[in-house]
Amino acid sequence: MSTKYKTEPLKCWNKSKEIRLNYYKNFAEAHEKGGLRWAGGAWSFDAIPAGLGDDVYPLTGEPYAAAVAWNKDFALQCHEAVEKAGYARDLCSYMRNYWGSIMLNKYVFGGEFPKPDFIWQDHICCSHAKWYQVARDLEGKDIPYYALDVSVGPYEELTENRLNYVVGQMHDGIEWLEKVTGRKYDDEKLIQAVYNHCRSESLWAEVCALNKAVPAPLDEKTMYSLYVHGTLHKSSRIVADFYEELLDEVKDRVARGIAAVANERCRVMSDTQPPWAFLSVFRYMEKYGCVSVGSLYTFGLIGMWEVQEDGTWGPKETPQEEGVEIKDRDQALRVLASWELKKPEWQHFYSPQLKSEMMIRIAKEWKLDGVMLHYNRGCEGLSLGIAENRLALIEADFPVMAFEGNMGDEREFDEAQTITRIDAFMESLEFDKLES
Amino acid sequence: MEKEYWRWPESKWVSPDIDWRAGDIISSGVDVGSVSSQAVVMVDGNLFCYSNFRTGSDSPESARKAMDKALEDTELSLDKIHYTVGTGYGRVNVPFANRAITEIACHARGANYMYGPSVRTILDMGGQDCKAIHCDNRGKVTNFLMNDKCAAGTGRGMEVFADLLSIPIEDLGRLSFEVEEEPEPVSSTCVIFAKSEAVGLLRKGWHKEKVLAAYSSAMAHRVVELLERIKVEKEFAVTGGIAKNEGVVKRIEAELKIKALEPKQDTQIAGALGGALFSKALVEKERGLR
Amino acid sequence: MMEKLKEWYEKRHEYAQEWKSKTGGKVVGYFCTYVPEEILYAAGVLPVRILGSHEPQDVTEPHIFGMFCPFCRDCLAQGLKGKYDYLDGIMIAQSCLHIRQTFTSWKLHIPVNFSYYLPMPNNVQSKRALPYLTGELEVFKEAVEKWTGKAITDEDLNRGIEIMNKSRKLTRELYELRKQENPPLTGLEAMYTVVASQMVDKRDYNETLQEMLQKLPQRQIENGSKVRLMILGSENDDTEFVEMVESLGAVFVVDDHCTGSRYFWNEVTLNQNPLEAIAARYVDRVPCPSKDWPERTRVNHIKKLAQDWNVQGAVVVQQKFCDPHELDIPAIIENLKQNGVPVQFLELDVTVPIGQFKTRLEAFLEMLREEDLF
Amino acid sequence: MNVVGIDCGAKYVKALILEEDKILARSSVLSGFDQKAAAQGALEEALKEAGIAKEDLAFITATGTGKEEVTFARTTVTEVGANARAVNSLFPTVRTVIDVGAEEGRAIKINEKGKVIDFAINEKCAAGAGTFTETMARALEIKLEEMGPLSLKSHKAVPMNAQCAVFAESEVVSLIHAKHAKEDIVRAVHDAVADRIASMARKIGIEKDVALVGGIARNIGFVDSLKRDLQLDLLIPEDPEFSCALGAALTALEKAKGG
Repeated sequence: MSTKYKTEPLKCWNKSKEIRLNYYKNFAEAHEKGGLRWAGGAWSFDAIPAGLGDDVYPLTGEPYAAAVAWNKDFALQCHEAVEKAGYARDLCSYMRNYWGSIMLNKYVFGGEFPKPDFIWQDHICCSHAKWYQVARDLEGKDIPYYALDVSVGPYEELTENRLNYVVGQMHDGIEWLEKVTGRKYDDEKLIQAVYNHCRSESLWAEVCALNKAVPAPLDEKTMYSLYVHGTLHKSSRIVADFYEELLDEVKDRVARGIAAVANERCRVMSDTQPPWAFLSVFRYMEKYGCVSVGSLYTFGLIGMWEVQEDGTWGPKETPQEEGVEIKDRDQALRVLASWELKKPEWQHFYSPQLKSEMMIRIAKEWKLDGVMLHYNRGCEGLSLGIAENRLALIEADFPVMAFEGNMGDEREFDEAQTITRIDAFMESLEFDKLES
Repeated sequence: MEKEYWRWPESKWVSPDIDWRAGDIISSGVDVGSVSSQAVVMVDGNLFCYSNFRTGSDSPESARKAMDKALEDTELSLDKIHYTVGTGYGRVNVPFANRAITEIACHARGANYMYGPSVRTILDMGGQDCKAIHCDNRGKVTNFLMNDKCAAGTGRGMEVFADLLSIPIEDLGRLSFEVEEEPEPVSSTCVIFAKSEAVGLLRKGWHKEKVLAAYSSAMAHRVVELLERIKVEKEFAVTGGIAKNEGVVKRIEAELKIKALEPKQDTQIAGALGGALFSKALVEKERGLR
Repeated sequence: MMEKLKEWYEKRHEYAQEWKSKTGGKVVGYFCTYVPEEILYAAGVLPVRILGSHEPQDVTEPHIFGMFCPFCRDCLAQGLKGKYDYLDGIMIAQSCLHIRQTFTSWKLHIPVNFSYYLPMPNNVQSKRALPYLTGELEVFKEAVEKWTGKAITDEDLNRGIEIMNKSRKLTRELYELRKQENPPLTGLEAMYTVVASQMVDKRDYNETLQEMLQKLPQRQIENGSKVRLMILGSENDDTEFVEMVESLGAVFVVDDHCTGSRYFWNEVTLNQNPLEAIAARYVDRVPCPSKDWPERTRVNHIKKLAQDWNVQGAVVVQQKFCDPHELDIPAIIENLKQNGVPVQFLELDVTVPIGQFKTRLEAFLEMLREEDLF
Repeated sequence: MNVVGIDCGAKYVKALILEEDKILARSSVLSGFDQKAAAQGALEEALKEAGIAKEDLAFITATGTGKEEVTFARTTVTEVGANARAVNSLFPTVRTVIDVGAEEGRAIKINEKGKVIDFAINEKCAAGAGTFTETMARALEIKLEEMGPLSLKSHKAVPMNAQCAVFAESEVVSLIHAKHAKEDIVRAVHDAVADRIASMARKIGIEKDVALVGGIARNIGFVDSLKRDLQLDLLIPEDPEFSCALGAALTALEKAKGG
C-alpha cells in the first residue's frame, strides 16, 4: 500500500528495554549486592528511600502487575489464586496480579517472588494502602510497612496546612526508614534524587508535547514502553538521562517528518491504562490510518505540565531551571511534595471537570478527531469520573467511543466487540479501511 | 414441535422387597427444585419408593405430581405417611408438608445416607445453582458455599447445550469425550454467552463433541473454583442432576485429583431423601423415641 | 413503640421539609459519616445523610461507570430524580472514591447554593492527622459562617458537641440493652433507630430515644429463643433484608456498619479547643476500612463486639464493587472463624434478590441450630 | 438499478432487494451453523421473490455480526451505520435510534442527514437483549408471541431484581410461587429489559424523535414498557427486523451510484 509518511524504528528502543529489565533484575538480586529491596506503588515518593544509599532497589507494583498482564496464562493463575483466597474479583487487577505472584511465589521475570525488606507506599486511591496491607498479610507481618497519605485535595486549592500534612508524613517516614534499615540517612542523596525526579517528569512532558506534530512521531503503543520508566524509578539518574536522550531522538524525528503510523490521517487519544494483553487493537486502528497520539494517562501520570506563555501546554520548569537551589531536607521534601501534587493524572480524584478541561485541551492542541475512552474495570482510580469526562468531551464537540475492558484481567475484555465498536466509530468519523 | 433435547428422562422406582404395611414409621421428603422435583418415601428408614420429574411453573402442583408418581402402584396413600419434609426452591409451597428444610441441609443428610458417614464434602449441582457443602459424620452441615450469582456450572446450562447441539441431554457426557485432544475451555462463564460462543465455534467448523468438551471443561473448572474456596475434604461426593454427566464429573475429578464416590441411588433424589430421613427423626421425636 | 423511628426512616423527606418550614433553617445533605455534624449543629444547620432507595434505577448510567458500587449510584439517582430538591447544600468528608463521585456528579448536575468537600485525612494512624484535620475544620467553619452569615462561637461549637454526644450516649445505651439474653428490640428496630438518627434533628431524636429507653426494659418481646447474630460490612440500610433474616428465627444483636454502631460509637472529649476536640473524635473513631491502615484496627474491634454481645454467628455483607470493605473482609472473616464465630458471607447489590439469599440464610441458621434433626 | 443488503445476524440472515428506493423483496433464513450458506440462501430467496437474477444486482453490501461471512458482498457496513441510514430514510425526523437484537442492544444518535453523532452498545449481558425475553417465555411456559398481549393486561409493576437472564429465570419462578399474576410477571420481564435499554440510551442522551428497530419491536408489551420508561412515543417501522438489511441496501445503492 502506498504510504504517506516515512517511518523508522526508535534508535533508543533496545536501551529502553535493557534499562527496564535491569530494574527488575536489580530488585531480585539486591541482596547478593548487599543492598536492600523495597516495594511500593508507582506513585510512591521514590526519591526519599534514595537517601538510604545507591544500593536500595524498588519494585513498584503497577508496572510489575502490567508485566504480569502481558502473560495471559500467568495472570489468570494469579486471579484464580486470589479469588480462591476469598478476595473479590472486581478489585484492582494490578493488585490481584501482584498478590497472585506472592501466593504462587513466582516472579514474572523468573524465579521466586523476591520478598521486600520494607514497604514504602502512598495512598492515592481506596486500594493503594490496602494493597500492601494485604501483601504484608501474605508475605509475613514482619515486613516493616510505611504508607503516606496525599489526599489533600486538588493542586489549585493547595494550602500550607495541606502541604504540611504531606511533608510531615515524609519527615516521619525518613525517621522510620532510618529505624527499620539501621542506615544513616543522606540528605545530599535525597536532594539529588529530587532534582532527578523533577527532571524526568519535565522531560517526559516535553517528549509528549512533540506529539502535537503531524504526523505524530510516536504512537501511544510505543509511548507505553517509554513512559514506564517514570513509573519504575523516576528519581534515578538513569531514567532522567534516558529521557534526555529520547527527547533528542524525537525532536529529530519531528524535524525529518518521521511518522509512527505511515498513513496517519485520523488522530485520537485514549484514556486510562489499556487492556495490556490486547494492544493489538491499536494495530487494528492503523487499518483506518488512525493513530492514538497518547492520553492524559500517558502524558500526565508522570509528565509534569504547565501553561506556557503562548497559552498552550508544555513541560513544567524544573526547580533548577527556576533557579531554586535546594539546601536542606525540609526544603527538598517541600519541593518534592508540591511538585508531585500538581500531577495532572490525579487532579480528577477531586473533580471530573479538572480532568475534562485537560482532556479537551489535549484534544485541541494535539489536533484530535476523536477520543477513545477505556472504561477500565481494572482501575477504579483512573476510571473515576470517566462517564462525566465523556459527557464533557461530547459537549466540546469531540466524538467519543467508549469501550469497557480491564487493564489486567483479560476475562473482562471482549476483543471482538471492541473491534466492532472501532469499525462503527471510524464509520461515524467517515473513515474507510485503507486498501491493503 | 421440534424435539426437546434438553428434556432429561423422568423416572420413578419402587422397592420390590419392602411392604409398607409392615412399616412402623413412614416418612417422606419432597424436593421442589427450580428445574426438577422429587418425592422420596421411606419405611423405617429404608428407601421404599421415589419419583423424579420436571418442575412446572406451579410448584404445589409439581410437589403433588411428584408424590402421586412415587406412590403410583404402591397402594400407599398420602394420608398414611406420618411426616413429610418439603425442601428445594419451592419448599414452602409443598401443600402437604409438615415442615420445610433447606436443600443444603437435606442434600448433606441425603448424601450421608447414599454414600455413607465418611462423606465430608458434597458438591450439589442442581438446576440453577451449585453448592459445595461440608458435613460431619451424621450428615449435619458444618459449612457451605453457594454460587447464586452466576448460573454457569448448573443443569440449566447443560439443557441449553443439549438444545443447541440437538443431542439428548443424557448423551452429552459420553460424547464430550469423543475428541482427539481436550480443546481450550470456552471463555464465557455466562450460560447465555457460552452459548453464543459455542455457536461461533460451530460456525468455525468445530464438531459438536469438541464444542461439548470445551463447554464441559469450562463448567468443571468453574465448579472447581467454588470447591477450592471451601476446600475439598475426603470423602467427596457429587449429587444433583449434573452428577449424572460424566463429562463434567470426570473433568472435575481430574482437576481436583480426587475421585468422587460412586452413587448407589439416583443422585437427583439426594435432597428429597434427606428430607425423608429428617421426617423419620422428627416422628421419633414426637413419639419420644429420642 | 418504635413506630416513630420507622416513620422517620420512611418519611425522611417529609420530615426535612417540615423542619425547614418550621424553623426556617437550612438543610445540608451529607454523604459520609466523617462529616463533623457538630459544626453544622453549631451553625443551626440540619445535617441529613443522603442514602439510596433500594429501587432499581436507570438514570445514573451516563454519570457513574457501572463498576462503582451500587450504593453510590443509588444515592445519585435520588438526587437526579429530584427527591432531595429541598436541600440548601451538600457536603462530603473524604472517604472512599465511590461515594466521592456521587458528590462530584451531584454538584455538576443538581444545583445547590452550598457545597463543600472536606479533605478528611485517610492516614488517621499518623500523628499528623490531628493538627491537619483541626486546620481543615477551621477552614470549614469559616466557609459555613460565610454561607450562613452568622459567626460560630466556641459556645455554639460546644452546644453542637453536646447535641451529638448526647445522641451517641443514648444510642450506646440502646445497644447495651441488646446484650440481654432476651433483647428488648429487634435488629430491624435498631436499624430504623440509627438510620433515623442520621436523618432527623438530633434534639427530636434524643427526646424520643430517651422515652424509648424508659419503656424498653418492661417490653414483652420474644427474642430469647432466637439465634443471636451480628451483621457487618459495607453500607447497609436495607431493612427489607434485615427483616427477612429475622423472620427466619434470628435476631441481630449488634453490627459494624456506618449506618449502625460505627456512626455513634465514639464521643467527643471536650477540651479548650472545641475544633481540635471534634477533630480528635473523627481521627480516633472506629474507622471506615478506607482509613484503616497500615494496621487493621477494626478486626479486633469486631471480634470484641462479637464476644461482648455474645453472638452465635455473623452475617458479613459486601456491597458489590465496594473496594475498601472487599479489602478487609477476608481478614475479618478469618479472625471471626478463629474465634469460633461462624460466618455467612453475602455479596449485596442495593436491590437484594431476597429469594436467593433466603435459602442461604435459612441453611446458615439450620447449621447453627436444628440439632433436633439429628 | 437493483441492489441488495444482507444482514447476517446471530439468529437470522436477512436479505432485502431495492430497486432504487423501492423495496422489491425481503427474505429471512435461520443463520444455523453455516452463515455462508445461510447468506447464499437468503439472497437466492430474495432474488426469487423479486423475480430477478444475481447478475441484475448492481451492488451487494453486508452488515451484521457475521458480515465477513458474506463473501459475495462488495462492501460491509456496521449495524450502527446501517440502522442510522435505514431509519433516516424511513423517518427523517428521528435523532435517536434504539436497536434491540437477539444478543445486543444499541442506541444511536444521528443528525438530519442520518450521520452517526454518537452511539452506545450494551456490554455483554443478555439482560439488555431479545434473548432475555425468550428465556423468560420458556420459564413462564408461554409462547414468545403471547408475551406482548399478555403483559398489556397487567396494571401492576412487580420489581425484578435479578439482572442475569438465567437468574431472572429463577426469580420468575419465585414470582410465580409468590402467586403473582402471569401478566404482571411478563410485564416485569419487559420492564427489566426496557430498564436496561433505557439506561444505555440515556448514556448518549435521548433526543426526539426516537425510533425502535429490531425484532423485539414487534413485542407490543416491550414497546409499552420502553415507552413508559422513556416517557415518549416510539416510531417503529413496518418491518423492524429488516432495518439493518435496508440500511445495508441503501449503502449499496449509494456505492453503486459511485457515492
